[in-house]
Amino acid sequence: MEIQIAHYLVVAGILFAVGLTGVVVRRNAIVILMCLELMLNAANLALVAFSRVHRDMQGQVFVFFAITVAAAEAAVMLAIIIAVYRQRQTVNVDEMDLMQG
Amino acid sequence: MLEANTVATLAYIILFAPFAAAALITVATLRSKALSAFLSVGSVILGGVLSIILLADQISRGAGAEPVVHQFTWALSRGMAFHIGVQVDFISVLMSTVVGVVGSCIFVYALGYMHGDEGWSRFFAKFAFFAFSMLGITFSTNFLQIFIFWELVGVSSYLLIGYFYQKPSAAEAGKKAFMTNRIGDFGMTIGILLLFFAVRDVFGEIDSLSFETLKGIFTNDGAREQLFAAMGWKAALGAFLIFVGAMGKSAQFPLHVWLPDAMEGPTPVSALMHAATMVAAGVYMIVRTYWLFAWAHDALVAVAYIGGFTALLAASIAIVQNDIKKILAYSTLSQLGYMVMACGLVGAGAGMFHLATHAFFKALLFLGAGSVIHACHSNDIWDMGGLGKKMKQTTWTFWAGTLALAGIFPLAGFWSKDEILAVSHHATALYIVGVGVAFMTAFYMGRACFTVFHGTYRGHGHPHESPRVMWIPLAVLAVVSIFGGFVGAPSSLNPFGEHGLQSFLLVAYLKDGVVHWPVGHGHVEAGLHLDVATVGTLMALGGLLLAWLFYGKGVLSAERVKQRLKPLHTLLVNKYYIDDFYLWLVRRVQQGFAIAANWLEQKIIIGVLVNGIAAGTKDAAARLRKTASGQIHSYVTIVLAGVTILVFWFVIFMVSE
Amino acid sequence: MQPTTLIILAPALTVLALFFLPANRPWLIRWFAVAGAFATVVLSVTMWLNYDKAAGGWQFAEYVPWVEDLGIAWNVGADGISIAMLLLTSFVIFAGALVSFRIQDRVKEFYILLLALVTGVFGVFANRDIFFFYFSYELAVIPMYLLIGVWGSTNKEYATMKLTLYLTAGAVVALVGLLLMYFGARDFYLQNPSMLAGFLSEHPEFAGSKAWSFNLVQVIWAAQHGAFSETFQFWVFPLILVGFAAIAPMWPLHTWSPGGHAAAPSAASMLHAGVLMKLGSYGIIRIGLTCLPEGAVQILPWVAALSMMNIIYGGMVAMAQRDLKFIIGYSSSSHMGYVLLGVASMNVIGLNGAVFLMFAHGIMTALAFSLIGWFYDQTHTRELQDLGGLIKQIPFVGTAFAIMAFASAGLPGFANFASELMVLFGSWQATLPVQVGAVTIPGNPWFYLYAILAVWGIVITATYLLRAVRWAFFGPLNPAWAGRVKDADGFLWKLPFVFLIVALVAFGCYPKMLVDVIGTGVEPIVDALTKARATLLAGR
Amino acid sequence: MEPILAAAGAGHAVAFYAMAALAVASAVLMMTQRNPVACVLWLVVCFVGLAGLFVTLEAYFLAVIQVLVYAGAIMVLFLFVIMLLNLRPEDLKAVALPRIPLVGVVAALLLLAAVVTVISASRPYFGMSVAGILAEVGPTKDSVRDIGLPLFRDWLLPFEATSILLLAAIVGAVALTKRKV
Repeated sequence: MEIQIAHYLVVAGILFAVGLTGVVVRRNAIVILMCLELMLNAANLALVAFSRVHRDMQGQVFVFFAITVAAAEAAVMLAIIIAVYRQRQTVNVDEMDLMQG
Repeated sequence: MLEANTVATLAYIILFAPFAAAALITVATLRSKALSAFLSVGSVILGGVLSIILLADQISRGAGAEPVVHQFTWALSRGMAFHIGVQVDFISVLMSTVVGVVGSCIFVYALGYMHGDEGWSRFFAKFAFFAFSMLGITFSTNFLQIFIFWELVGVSSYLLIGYFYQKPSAAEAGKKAFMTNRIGDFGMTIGILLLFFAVRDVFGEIDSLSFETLKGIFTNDGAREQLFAAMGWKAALGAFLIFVGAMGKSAQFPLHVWLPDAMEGPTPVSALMHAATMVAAGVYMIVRTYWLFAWAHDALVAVAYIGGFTALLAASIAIVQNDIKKILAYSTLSQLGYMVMACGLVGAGAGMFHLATHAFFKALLFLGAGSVIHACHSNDIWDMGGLGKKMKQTTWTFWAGTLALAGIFPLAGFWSKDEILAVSHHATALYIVGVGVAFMTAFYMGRACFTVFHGTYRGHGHPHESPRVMWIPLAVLAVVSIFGGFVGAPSSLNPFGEHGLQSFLLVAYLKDGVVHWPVGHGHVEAGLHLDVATVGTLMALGGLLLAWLFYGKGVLSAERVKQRLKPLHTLLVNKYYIDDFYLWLVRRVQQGFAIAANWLEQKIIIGVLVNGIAAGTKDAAARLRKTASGQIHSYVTIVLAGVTILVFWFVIFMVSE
Repeated sequence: MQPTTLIILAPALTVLALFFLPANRPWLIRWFAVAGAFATVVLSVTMWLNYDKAAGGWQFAEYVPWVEDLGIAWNVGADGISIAMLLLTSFVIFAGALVSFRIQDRVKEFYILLLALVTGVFGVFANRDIFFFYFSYELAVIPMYLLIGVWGSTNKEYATMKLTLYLTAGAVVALVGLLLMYFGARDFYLQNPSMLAGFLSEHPEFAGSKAWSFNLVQVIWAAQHGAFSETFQFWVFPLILVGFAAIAPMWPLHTWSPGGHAAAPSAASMLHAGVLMKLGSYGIIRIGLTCLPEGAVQILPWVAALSMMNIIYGGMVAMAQRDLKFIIGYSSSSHMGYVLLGVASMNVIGLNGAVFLMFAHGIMTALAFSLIGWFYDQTHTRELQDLGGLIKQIPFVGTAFAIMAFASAGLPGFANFASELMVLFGSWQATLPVQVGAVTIPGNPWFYLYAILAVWGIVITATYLLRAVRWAFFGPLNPAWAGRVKDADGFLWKLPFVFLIVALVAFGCYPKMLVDVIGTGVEPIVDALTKARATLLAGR
Repeated sequence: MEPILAAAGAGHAVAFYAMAALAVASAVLMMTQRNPVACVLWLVVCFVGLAGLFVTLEAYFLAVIQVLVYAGAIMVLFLFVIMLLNLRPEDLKAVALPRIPLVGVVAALLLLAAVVTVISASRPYFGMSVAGILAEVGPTKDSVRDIGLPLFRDWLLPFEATSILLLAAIVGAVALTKRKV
């Protein structure tokens, strides 16, 4: 059976959904962050697949940028988590409700 | 004969002299009592003198002379102009003479009566203002003007009744008078609107408020038929509504309740306004606009019966009153009912005649009562008695007034009452009412006189005759009351010609003096009607005799009659419970509506709607606030749900493409 | 420079000057403010006397383009209706400035706000530019918020919030309508260049004007030449109506007004009830009736029905009040019902009466609030049962109050009587058919009912006003006030009251001198309405 | 360089399924693990699987980057942070689902369904054989050059901007974690 672009996209979709579910379900801020990373990567996979469809490298360049941004984002996010942890002694997002209206 | 311009100028002077006096007193001379009194009294005496000159001029012009009309535009809208001015003809001059002469007497009397009152200047300013308003009605050229001064009379009445403003009963009485008049004016306004636009609808943009214009239409058979065909039943309604205004001012049932209460004002006020002039305004207006009533038959019938009913009602209440001013007040009501009844029976001339004579002797009676009250410091006739010896001038003048009112030959009341009974002769029911009222009038007046002036003094202190400034006006009025009626006598000596005053009055309101009425033909010869006169005089004498038997000689006991007719007595003392009914209407029904409206406003409109919207916004905000839990999960989930919906919308859109 | 510009500038410049006056010299500030107010009286009286009644239309006009890309200009002028309103405003502010001499707290700020408010009001009444019209309207609302919020009493926070919310919400609704008209007119001129040329040839004073313009004259011209379809008008007129009716105030949008009156300091109450409320009815007449006649004639019969709620219901509610300011407040809402009825009658006399009543009621109610303020400042109560017999203690104020009550109750001799009478005549005339060419517009029989109810409303008014006079001023003097309440003594204190009474009486005794001027402004509007009715009728 | 899989035919399919299964399975495990350290490790496995998928698309450079940067660097950072925080056992127990998880899960599944629908609706477009495309493109000679040329020619400015972004991130991270400023 021949593998189609669609297969890759479905896999990307599944990974994205899994990451999303994790973001919604998990309470540990670090794990949520990891799930976010997974979602980003799912998008990356789709981008690479599209780049193949278009026979163009631009998609891959974009993935490159995405990875860079993800790295920066992870660093900042982790720093925030550390700062929050210092304040509240927890990484449980349920207890981070300072923004409550 | 005077020039038309001179006549108009004189009328303006008569009209505005009291106004100028009132304004001057208010603005400048409040502090100077003498000056205030001089201005006020002088302006009215001037009016009286000029009125007599105008009256002489009218006589020289002869019956049926064209009126002198002068007016200027008061307000102007496209296609509609409102005018104000003076209309001088026999009726208006007669009325202004009555106002001027009676007014002069009363103003002079007030100089004595109000002596030492702290509000002296204020009183004379208001008094002069009243004279102005009344004269404004008198000289009105159109419905709008008469309505304007109509209202002004209402105000001055309010101010003067409530003169002793610190007395709650006086303040209430003023309010009551004003409001009752307002209800009458409510009808009058609608009547004027109805008539004004109905005439315009048929005849286009003419000045259809003007009396002369309307008179021209109503006395022209073709035009009138055309108008009535267009108006249908509204013609009678319009006339009746205008009459409702007269009901307010002339205190006809059911709007009569204010007049007895109006006695709260100082006695000169009662004499001038609530006996002689203001209450006559309603009758005057009916006469003034008689071309309308004469042809609106259904309205005329209502006028006649309302007048007759009021006469009977008031006379019966007067019998049981103990307050001397209240007796006279109910007597006034009753006499007004007479006049209105006469107008309703196509006897506008008779009504007007009675108005004039009644003004004199009723003013006389009130001033006499004032003199008595001044002496005894009480209003109750049972606190008086035997005053005949102590107050000679007051007594003989009061008796003159009483006999005139009772209609004893040859006093003034006899002549005018005779006219009224003559016109009612062909309407049997009302004729009986008229005769009965004549009897009752004589009886209650006799009762008052015998109780007050004869027997022994039952009050406190030592009553003595009033000062000259008070009794001289009484004497003047008494003389007019005794001899004034001869203007109605058919005699070649009469200044009004062989047929007396009536010949002037009849042609003044109708071209040929003949109108047709469903109950009978309304053409009444001016002069003396022997059959009616005999019956009327006998009734009056009978009434006086009965009063003498009860209260003079004392052979009959009023107490026993009272005991025997207990329920009737209670009913009369309580004035048929009409006042109580109105009180209930105002306190419970009207206030109930007001409270209901306020409840609706405060609880529903403001409470539910306005504050509800505000509270709803706040509540929604409070709820929405909770969704901002500060938790990442909820935010993510909401975003996710939104994205999902968008994606689905997109998918469905795409697939359907 | 034309007096229209000057009358807007006068209070504005006074505000500017007041900024630089030292705050610790209250008398200097007071006299300066009064001088500014008096200047407006002089200007408005000048305009009224010099208005050419034969020519009619816009006079004292001035046109200076400002933002040409949007079509905004300094475009002022006055027609008969404006003249009456300018006269009213200047009278009220003059009296208001005098009455406010009693204010002791933050005198400078008070007068600055007061005159800023009036600048806005003059800006509305004298403007022909929709942009500045709206701008001025908002300018008038904001100072009122502060005046009540800072110097007010009796639940002032609630009252001032409610007032401001109502007025701004109304203004926003009206703004939508105004913008729709602006764009509608723009499209009309863009699509028909010949029309623009036609307009400019008829009105050479607007040379250089483009298709898009906030010029009211240009918008009206477009409206007269069919720029707005019947459907457009039918939907836009309610926006204008509701937007301005909120300030008029039409039932059931009236509830801000009595509370606002009660909370405001005297001068603010005077301006609020006397002038601010007139902005609403003025807006309805000036914008709604003139630009959207075909919409107006369809909606106005309903306005007449609502006006009955104002008159009867407002009067009934007033009857149940115990607080004098609330009585006058609800009576204002009742009187404005007559204005709406006059407008809805769609004939010359009705509209003349409505505009004249706006004038008369403005002065009367200003008088009322200034008088109530006079003794409220001393007794700190307005409850009827706490007063009583006051006329003995303060004869001048008491007499003036009684005169005010008579005026309000529609007694002859006061402008209120003449105007209410004209409204009644107008209302009754609305029941008659109107012949326009071959078309006969049938009369509206509902107006019989409205007229009768309106007459009854006068009876109701008299009832509660006389009761107020009776309980507050007549009867035995409440010993609590004996010797403790001061009367208005001296020329300075009496002046504002006398001034307003004289105005009421002068125009009441001889209404022709103002009605003639008003008529020149009203007649074209009525003609447009009549034409619209005929068009709609012929179209069906 | 010989195409590794293009000619492999069935081999390509096997590689795809293997890598996809690895990625999805480890992702699910990552999501469900209680201990964050285990999560990190499973995520590393997932990234390796993704790198494998990149390889099957002949995006070799990205595959390498994926392993080096992601699996290597970023995940190590995660591990460090976890160690640094020194979480107590009770912190790790808090796995009870939050209040509105079902909505989220359902939404995620619906989203997936939508994605799949879109993909299947675009079958002519996405149904292209990967092998066919790769064959058409021809053998990849120099993957780094392929990506480097557009990167430094067309996207030079954004590329340089990322350096500033990274710098900002570093500064930010340091500033955030500093105890006292």
